[in-house]
Amino acid sequence: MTILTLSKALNEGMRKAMEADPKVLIMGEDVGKLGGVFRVTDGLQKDFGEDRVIDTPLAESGIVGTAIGLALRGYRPVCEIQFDGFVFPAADQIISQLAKMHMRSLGAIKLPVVVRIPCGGGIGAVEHHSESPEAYFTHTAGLRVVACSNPADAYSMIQQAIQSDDPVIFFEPKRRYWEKADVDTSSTDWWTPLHEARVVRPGADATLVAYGPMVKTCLEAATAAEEDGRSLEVVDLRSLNPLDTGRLFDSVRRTGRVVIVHEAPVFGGYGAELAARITENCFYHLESPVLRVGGFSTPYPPSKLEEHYLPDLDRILDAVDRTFAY
Amino acid sequence: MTILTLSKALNEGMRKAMEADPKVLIMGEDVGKLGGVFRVTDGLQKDFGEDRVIDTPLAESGIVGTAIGLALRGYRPVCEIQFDGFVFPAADQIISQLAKMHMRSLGAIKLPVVVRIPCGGGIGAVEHHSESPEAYFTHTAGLRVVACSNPADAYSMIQQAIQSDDPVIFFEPKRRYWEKADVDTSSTDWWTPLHEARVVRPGADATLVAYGPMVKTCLEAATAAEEDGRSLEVVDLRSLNPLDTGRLFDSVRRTGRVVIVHEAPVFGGYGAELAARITENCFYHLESPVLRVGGFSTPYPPSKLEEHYLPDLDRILDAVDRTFAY
Amino acid sequence: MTDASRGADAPPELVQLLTPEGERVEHPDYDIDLTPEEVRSLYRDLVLVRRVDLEAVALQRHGELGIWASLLGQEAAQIGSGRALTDADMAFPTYREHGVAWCRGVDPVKLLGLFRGVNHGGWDPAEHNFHLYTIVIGSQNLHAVGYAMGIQRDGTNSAAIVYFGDGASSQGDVNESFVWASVFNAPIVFFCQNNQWAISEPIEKQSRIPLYRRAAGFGFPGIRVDGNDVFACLAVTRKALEDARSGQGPTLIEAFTYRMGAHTTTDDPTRYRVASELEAWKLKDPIERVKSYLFKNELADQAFFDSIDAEAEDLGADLRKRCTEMPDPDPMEIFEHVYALPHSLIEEERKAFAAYLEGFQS
Amino acid sequence: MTDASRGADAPPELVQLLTPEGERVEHPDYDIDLTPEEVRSLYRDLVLVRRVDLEAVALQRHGELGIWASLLGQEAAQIGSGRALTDADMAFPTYREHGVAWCRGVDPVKLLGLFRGVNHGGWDPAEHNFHLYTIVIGSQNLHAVGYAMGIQRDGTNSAAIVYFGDGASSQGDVNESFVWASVFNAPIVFFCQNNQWAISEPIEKQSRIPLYRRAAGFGFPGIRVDGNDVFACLAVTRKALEDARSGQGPTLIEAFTYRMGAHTTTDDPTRYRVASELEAWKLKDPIERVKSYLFKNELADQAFFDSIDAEAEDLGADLRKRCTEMPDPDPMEIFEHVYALPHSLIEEERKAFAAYLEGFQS
Ligand SMILES: Cc1ncc(C[n+]2csc(CCOP(=O)(O)OP(=O)(O)O)c2C)c(N)n1
Ligand SMILES: Cc1ncc(C[n+]2csc(CCOP(=O)(O)OP(=O)(O)O)c2C)c(N)n1
Ligand SMILES: [Mg+2]
Ligand SMILES: [Mg+2]
Repeated sequence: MTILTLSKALNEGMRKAMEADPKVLIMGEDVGKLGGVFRVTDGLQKDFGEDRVIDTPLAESGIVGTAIGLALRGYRPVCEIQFDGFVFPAADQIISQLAKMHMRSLGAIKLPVVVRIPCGGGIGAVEHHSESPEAYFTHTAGLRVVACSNPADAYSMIQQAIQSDDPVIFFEPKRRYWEKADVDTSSTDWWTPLHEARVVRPGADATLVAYGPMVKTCLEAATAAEEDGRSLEVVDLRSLNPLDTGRLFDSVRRTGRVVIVHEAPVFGGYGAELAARITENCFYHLESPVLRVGGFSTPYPPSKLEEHYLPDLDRILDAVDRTFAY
Repeated sequence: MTILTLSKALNEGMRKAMEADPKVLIMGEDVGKLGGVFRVTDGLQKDFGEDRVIDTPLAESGIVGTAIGLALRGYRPVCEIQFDGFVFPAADQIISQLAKMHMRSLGAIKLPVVVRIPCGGGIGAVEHHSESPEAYFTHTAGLRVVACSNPADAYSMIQQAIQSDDPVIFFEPKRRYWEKADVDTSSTDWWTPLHEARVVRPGADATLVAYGPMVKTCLEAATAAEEDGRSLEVVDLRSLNPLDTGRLFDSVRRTGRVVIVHEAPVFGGYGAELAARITENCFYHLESPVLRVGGFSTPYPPSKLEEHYLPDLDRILDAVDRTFAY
Repeated sequence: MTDASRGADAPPELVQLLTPEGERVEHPDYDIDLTPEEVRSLYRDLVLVRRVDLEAVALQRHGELGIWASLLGQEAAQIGSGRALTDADMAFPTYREHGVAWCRGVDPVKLLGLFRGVNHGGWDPAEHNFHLYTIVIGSQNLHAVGYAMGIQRDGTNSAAIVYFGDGASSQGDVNESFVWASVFNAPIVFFCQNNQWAISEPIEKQSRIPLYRRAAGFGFPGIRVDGNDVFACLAVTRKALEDARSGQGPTLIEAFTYRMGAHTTTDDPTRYRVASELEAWKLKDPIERVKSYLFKNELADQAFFDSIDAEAEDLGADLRKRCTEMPDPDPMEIFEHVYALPHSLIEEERKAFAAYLEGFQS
Repeated sequence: MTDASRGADAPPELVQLLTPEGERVEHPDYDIDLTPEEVRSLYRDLVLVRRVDLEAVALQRHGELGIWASLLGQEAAQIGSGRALTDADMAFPTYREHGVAWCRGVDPVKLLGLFRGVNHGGWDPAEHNFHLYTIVIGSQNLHAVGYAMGIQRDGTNSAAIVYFGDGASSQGDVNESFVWASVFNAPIVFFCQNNQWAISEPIEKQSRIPLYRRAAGFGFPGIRVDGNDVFACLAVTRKALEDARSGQGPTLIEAFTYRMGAHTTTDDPTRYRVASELEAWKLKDPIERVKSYLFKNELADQAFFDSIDAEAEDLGADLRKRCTEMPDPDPMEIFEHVYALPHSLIEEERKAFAAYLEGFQS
């Protein structure tokens, strides 16, 4: 057991992947000498060289587009998008190429490309540095989309993502980069399959559904609710596409009440799919409509306002209260 | 009254807008001499000149980005994206610039830019020519998103979109371009406000919700259902963001059963937001969960398969049946 | 390793080795030594791919294809460059590179699948070192450069070539591909077929100077070649590929040619260009000049030309037959190859749709 | 109207009019005639913007700003180019153009709002003809070219200038902006501050040849100027703007300069660059050389320099005070200015949130 920050856990995970397979490459802006603006790739260029840890020119379409080319040649590139808000110049390469080439080739081409995206707010940053763009990718058939919420998952999930023969959009909760936890780097026995959800706190009265940065917030909300005598279950989805409906619906059927929490704007967000799918599949088990707590339908505000914009304990518990009012 | 195809109605609408306001410009690939690959801008360059109907270089980011600049200078550009699948190179300019500049400037900047996107399948085209990318934009705060379904709306809505001081993503159902209807071009009295939904067929037993190309399909389904003794109401949303929840919920509360229909993949599609929002607001009126009929969670298939991929009368009525089975 | 100054030379003239009249001309930097057999073989390729193309246009007219993008007029650019490739080189086409596909050994009937709508790409790129057709303009340029970076890492003696059009030169992706190729000195040849038109837009809407000069601005050489001269296209591409393979980095080749047909079968060029333009270019036909050359130099007789024509006839007939016999895909194929690994949502939808379809049978 | 050959000339040397030692030198194509008053005024601007910048860095250290992007070392590039603009010209900055903002009359405290997190941009671009700071690298280039096309349509005698970095030169948008500007012959000046670094990446990761040469590949002139020489930056930008206004089309100016500080206050350049590099550039300091020039030529005395320093001191103090006094925005401002016109969803969320907040008060 080693105590690792989430950021360091990712770093260790990538290191393991690079040691295991010489075809694994890291590429992106400032990932080399600097080790990335969040130091997630710290030290990797020193140890694996400039041919495997590539400081690229400043252009996201170029990063993903050339990663596709490298994958066509048998490599397994892991791209870093420096911040969530800078993924959009790469939208075409991700949506029209990365996601669709396997089908286009009737299965002949595999594209094991990972696109790492530090995501979400809460770090007091300027515009474009606090976005939660997951819904753009979960709606894109051909991509797998996952989000880690804690160091152990970060460590195991990044390795599984790199091993995946399908492209994976990998969301990292940037405001949790510095959270620490024990990670067992000596064995893989404890790894949860990449696309499984996990009940991170069992409860009986209602289910909180979250992923990435909001898992911790939900756990805090559940702790607070306990004091009020309410037992909340927290489900960490981990995988957004595919969605582990089995574990999710199981929780919902037990509690009958659901609050979905994410940072992205509620309108058209990933929570909409969750709410729609849960309702369709658990209709007779629901005591109240599935409620969603998320960002408002506005651009991400300046940082002095972000605490009001982001779902917090109070807004989550307010929604829980409302599910009991039905 | 004049009989116009949907394509010609758009053309007439743009012509009216250009006559009324010298600041209105048309720009895009092949919009000039050719009049666009669908002839929607046919004849406009001839009548308004190359300075107002601009054949641009072949780059969508450039089209939207320079349109923003022209809007900053006081112009009202109407951009054509040649096909739905080619909007992604412009994603960054649309999502990070067009949508957010008004807020960034604390309201000082207005960007009256219209981005026209011929959308959807059913015309036997090759890859990237049959996409339904609306969910990427409805989730983007700062944009208005509308979809026309018939010539009269096409004619009035394009003019209202051009008059809007906010950016508008304007979806045109390409397989309906050749549908004809009477359009009164002599008065504006009959115009429905841009962001209002419309009940296009009243019914009592269930509500079909659609927009753009699927409105006609839903109307056909409602006609077929009538023979089976089922009275289906059809709501044409017209505006996706903002959503006219008043008219939508009103219909749902009357019928108690809802089937949402769109061409885009169901997973994470715009229908998810509709289902979630309807359920939250009409919970006690729903006799069954809101069901969705749409594309599968796969890339749009080759054209020989599109009739199976696209929602049709049978799949819609199958879903209606299922809402009655609850 | 990087010789940045290579791109900065004064603009060379258009490279031509065979005039429209079929005269061999010399060029100080490029020459080519072809046996009569090789010239006949080039001629054969030119004729056969034109035939494939004509057949496809006809098939579209008869409703057998949804659409077709004709290469008419661009045969020399495609056969010349395609024949310059070794087996180990990798080619990245647009949607119009039927001639290159031919050189790579792709069965022409496979090209038809995409245009008929039975698939989005029917061949295995690795089998022929010929990537799938790419429709989103310019996006393949980045794939090609990435692939070339892979070649570099593998340390092998091969190169990548990427095809794109004059219109594509405006796309961000294409220019980013120039940046990457230059910075990493990637073993790649950028082969731009300037056919003067991007659908209805003339080249002036994309650039006010010759396109080959774009390369110098990124620090690598650009060269303009007579795209209707198969000898010159072969020679210039061969040289650029050798440079790439030997660590000299990228070259941009602008093949100056002409799209003699419509953009695709759904296009109507009479709306935007004058007939006289086509007439002028007909005099520069890429096939006629090789025929003249063979004739004049008595390298082929009428029997040879007749036999090629007969072969083309057979090829066309065979293609027609196999196209119309192409079976429609099964509806359940919608769910195939979305992912390489199992995916629960796809499985769920597959099952539901199968059950739904079965409902009709009962 | 379009003179495409303008860009093709042999590469000129770096334009310098004032050496690091403060000697005036001549340049065959560029010269400038400045009154002593003008030189003193340039000096004043250089000193004051450096002071604004230092103050902002200090404010960040004290937790008053979330982050700051320092212009240290780039004062001459920004003041020189900024002072070349007329009121009617329009400037499009990145996030580092505090010196240009100063020239445009934007109150420096307004720049701080964005970095403090009270807004995303606190001034009205039309009031100062100075657009908002743009963070997505390169995207402003297209806005600037579009704006310039608007100027063209209005038939007025003004131009647009757009600022971007060496790193930005790799972005698709920047290269598309070159295509557009060239094809439409737009009245625009591309002002690239090559400060040698894009965060941790040296210029070699973006280009293997000098950046100014990119322009020729697109058909318009590029020129490299000593970015630490305010005279040269002023002269070269003035000429380029005049060309633009008089229908000569775009120019790319590469201001060869150096980012003396960290990329932003959160960056640690010791991780990726050696100290000696900074030392070498300190000898080329943009302010020192003007000071030497004024001294040597007896155009200013110590009293003058003292008075400027005192003014800088006051400016700093005032800025510090007004920054810390900047009020936090009201939570309900989240819902302001999302749309220009009423929007039902925003209204709904606004009401719900207001009610929610009220719940806490009761
Ligand atoms: C990103 C994108 N935008 C638009 C289109 C539609 N389109 C298809 S071909 C074409 C013109 C391409 O011109 P060029 O690059 O010169 O190639 P050519 O067709 O002449 O071979 C356009 C605009 C597309 N396929 N992709
Ligand atoms: C599209 C995009 N990608 C990445 C970033 C993150 N980023 C901010 S500044 C910067 C480097 C910019 O370098 P350069 O263009 O040289 O400008 P400089 O900061 O040196 O002034 C990067 C990568 C961004 N802001 N936008
Ligand atoms: Mg072309
Ligand atoms: Mg820089």
